[in-house]
Amino acid sequence: MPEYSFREIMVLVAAREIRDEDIVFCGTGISMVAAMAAKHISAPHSIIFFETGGIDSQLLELPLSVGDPRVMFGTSINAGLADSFGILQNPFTGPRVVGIFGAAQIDRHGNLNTTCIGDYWRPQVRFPGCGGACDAASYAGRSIIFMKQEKRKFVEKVDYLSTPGWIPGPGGRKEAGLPERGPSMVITDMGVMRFDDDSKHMYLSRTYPGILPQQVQDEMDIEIDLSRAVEEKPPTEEELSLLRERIDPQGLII
Amino acid sequence: MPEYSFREIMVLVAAREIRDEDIVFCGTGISMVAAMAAKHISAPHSIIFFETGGIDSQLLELPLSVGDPRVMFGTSINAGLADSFGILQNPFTGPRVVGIFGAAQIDRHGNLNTTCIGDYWRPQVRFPGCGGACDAASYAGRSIIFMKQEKRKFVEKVDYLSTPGWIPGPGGRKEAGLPERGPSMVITDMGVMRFDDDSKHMYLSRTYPGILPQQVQDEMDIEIDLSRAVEEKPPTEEELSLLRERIDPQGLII
Amino acid sequence: VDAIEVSYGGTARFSPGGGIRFKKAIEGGKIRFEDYTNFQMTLRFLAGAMGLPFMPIRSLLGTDVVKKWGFDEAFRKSNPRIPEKKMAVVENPFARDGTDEKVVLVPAINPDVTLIHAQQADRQGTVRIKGLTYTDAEQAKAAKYLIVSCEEVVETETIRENPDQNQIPFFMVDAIVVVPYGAHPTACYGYYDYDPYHLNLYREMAPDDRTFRQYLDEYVLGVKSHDNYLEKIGKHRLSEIKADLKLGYRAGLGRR
Amino acid sequence: VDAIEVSYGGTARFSPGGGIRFKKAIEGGKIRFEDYTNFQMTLRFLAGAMGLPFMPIRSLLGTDVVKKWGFDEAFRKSNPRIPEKKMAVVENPFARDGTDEKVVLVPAINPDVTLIHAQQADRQGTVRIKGLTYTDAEQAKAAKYLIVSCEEVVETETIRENPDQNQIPFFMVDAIVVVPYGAHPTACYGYYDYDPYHLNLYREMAPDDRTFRQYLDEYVLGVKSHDNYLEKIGKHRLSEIKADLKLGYRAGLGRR
Repeated sequence: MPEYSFREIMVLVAAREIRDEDIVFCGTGISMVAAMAAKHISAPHSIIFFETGGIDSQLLELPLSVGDPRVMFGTSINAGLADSFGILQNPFTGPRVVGIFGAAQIDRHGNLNTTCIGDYWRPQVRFPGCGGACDAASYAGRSIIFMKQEKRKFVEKVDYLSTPGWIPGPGGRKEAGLPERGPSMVITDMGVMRFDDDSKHMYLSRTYPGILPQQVQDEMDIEIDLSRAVEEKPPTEEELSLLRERIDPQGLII
Repeated sequence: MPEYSFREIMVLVAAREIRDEDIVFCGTGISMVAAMAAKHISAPHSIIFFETGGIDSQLLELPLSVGDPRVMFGTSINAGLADSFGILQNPFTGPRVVGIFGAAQIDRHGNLNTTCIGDYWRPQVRFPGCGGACDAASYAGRSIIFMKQEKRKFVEKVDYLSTPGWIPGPGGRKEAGLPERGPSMVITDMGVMRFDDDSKHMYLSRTYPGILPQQVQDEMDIEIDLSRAVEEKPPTEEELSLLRERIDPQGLII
Repeated sequence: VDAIEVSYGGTARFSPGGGIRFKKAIEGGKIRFEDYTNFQMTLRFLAGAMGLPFMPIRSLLGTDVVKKWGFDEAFRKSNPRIPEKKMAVVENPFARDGTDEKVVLVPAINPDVTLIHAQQADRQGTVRIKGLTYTDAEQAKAAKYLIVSCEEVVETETIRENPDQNQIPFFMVDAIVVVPYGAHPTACYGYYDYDPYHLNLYREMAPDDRTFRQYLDEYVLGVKSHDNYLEKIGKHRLSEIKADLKLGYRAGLGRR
Repeated sequence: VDAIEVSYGGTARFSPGGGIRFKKAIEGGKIRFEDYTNFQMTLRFLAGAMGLPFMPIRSLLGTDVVKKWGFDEAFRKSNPRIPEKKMAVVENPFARDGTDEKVVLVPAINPDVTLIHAQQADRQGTVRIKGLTYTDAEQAKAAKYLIVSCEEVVETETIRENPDQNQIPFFMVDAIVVVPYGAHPTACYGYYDYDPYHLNLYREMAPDDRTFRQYLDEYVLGVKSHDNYLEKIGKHRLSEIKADLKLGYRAGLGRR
């Protein structure tokens, strides 16, 4: 069984989730590695686009941010933010988009906090803010969320709701005025959560080899259903060499 | 005294009205000839732009419409309608714009009809419609209107108000929600009308050589003040050869 | 055609007073119509392309475009593609000192099908428009289905060398059709000028229903293919309007 | 800086967890701030550029961006540049069958001054941005005064050969400043990559006020001119990040 880091399995789990016809809205960091990996694994025809305006980038080298000139090479079009966000909200392309982003806090319904910990007006910790994730999560067909598995991150109520998940429970999004599309999975360094079709509550779907469901629950401040958890397939040799030799040879992100 | 057609003096009167710092919104037809003439007479630094997106066109040849590829040569930028109309409504560039357009009917306040004669839903005569003139007249710093001097065109009330002039009288535009900028002159084949600073009513400002004020009044269905009329300067040799040899050698428009 | 939303119906010098068949249909009560301004239609397509419900606009307050609605209530209700309201005049919620009050909202348009003609495209569907883009990109991205005819197909590698010159990503395009001289008798910047001879021919034949019918049979319904159409126009005329590369149009073209 | 309207404060890998001084100022209560999303700010500048009062947007309904306002009422009233309302949630007047109800309106922004860095400009002021335009054109056209620094001045004749590649007309530009490497330590597509060495240096010096002060004195306040700054960076580093023309960035650049 090949050795792998938790970041590597996180990336590969996300990559396997991306389908051939998906238009992938790529945030900064680990989500880029996942989108690039997907092109070589499950979704060669998937389209990677960045909120900055690079549409269907070839990504010869891993960009370090959505503004990195590496997102501009060999694209179908190089445009700007207005065009990229237009793709998200466009009634014909929006539903095909898969958003991939990370967050500092998440609640039971997949609502995210990328803004602050503590009081908004005088926070203990301030983060970059919504960026484009909020706009993407409002309109994408579905989204994939990367999180570190820590108690303080999986909370009953996020300190600031930056990015909408399922809004509290069934019909929540519709009532808020958003299309009824939301997060499909949460990938952490210990396992994978999904959202119940009816209650839209988070439940444990996968645990990585050698990790027990209860261990994941211990790293969460909220009680979730563990009954459906099965073991995730570990990374294969090819998948790992793809990440290490081709996508992120300098180990910039994973 | 050189021979000239009424179209030629109309064009030259408009050209003399354009100043060096003006941004000229050019409609189709005679207004293009006026804008091009102005560059050689009074306003070499004036900027000609078209609603289709050609900004500061060099116009080596006279275009026959705002969509003519001749508007695309040597421009500062070739963009699209959204950009051009942005220039009109932009708070910093809009006030510098001079709109030049024609119309089928005009009233005492310079409100124009370019849509229909008779009942809107079943008109005797149907014209192209607003085009971009309405948008331009709403926001330009001032506008120049070309009209044929005919009774049926100078009316108390236009059949359809396509393009806003001074809206009925003082404060009319402000009340309608438009900036207090409007038409500055009406140029016909017999003379030139302007608008009273206070009442915003049309009055006769100039008559062409050989034409009496009353003759102009006889070709109008509305009574206007003739007391301020003086004779317009006739075209000069250079002005006429500029039109005939350089701007419209094929006599396409004048 | 049963109903049109129009902001300018005309081809200037080649249809003095307005589009020949367009005037005839309206004056003859043969068609429903709704008037907007060029900027309104531009913004309506832009809203459709960006998935926004409407766009604000300030111009045309105080005009009949706001007051007189072409489509009646019943027609609006019966046709899902037509917005239930032509426009809405609202208060500007951000008006600071009470001056900047009224704003007009115009509804988005999402066409079922948009047809545009562009200079270049690659086999995958990326589209490059040269010169002015008019409102083509907005109309293209707002549509459910997009068909792009083009003068030339270029290699994907070539069109992706300068992607900042491309306007429409391939996944928004449903079909690319190679149609050289596809815009004839109108112009295509960088390829050919408009054809004054043919536009004048149309101008003469269109006003009378009988001769208009002849025109359609000769150049539209009666032609087997686009090539057949170009044969009718004739090599000589096509070369007469060929554009000078640097200018994008045919210098000195006889246009009376 | 007294107050900021922000949608993303960070430089990714070179400021993990968010912009270093940005975090410090907010966590230290040293600055007023208002949070929007990237798309909202894009649309706010687009509205400003087009002279529109606001722009509609559908995203962020149901989030704290709508509910929690950073600037208080008094501050909004006192500063004419700040809109009196952060945003307004309204009913969509064109909602057909009662589903598509709420829409958020965000107010236009017209900056007093906008500074952008572009690849090329001519002496008259026409600006050409290569690669992505981000929201530069919107921010530029929305401003009362616009200052454009550029890598190169090109002849007017050259820049006007392909005007469909220019974004900003000269009469909207108040000043052109030629500043090669003007975006350093960030990248300028087609000219040079970002400088990982310098970004890491900043990342180490910025967190502590004392070393941040040293950084400012050394590279910002203490330099006599931009050339003086480039001398400090050094020829070697500048050539290390020089972009490959075809790629627009420096292939294989060591970026750890």
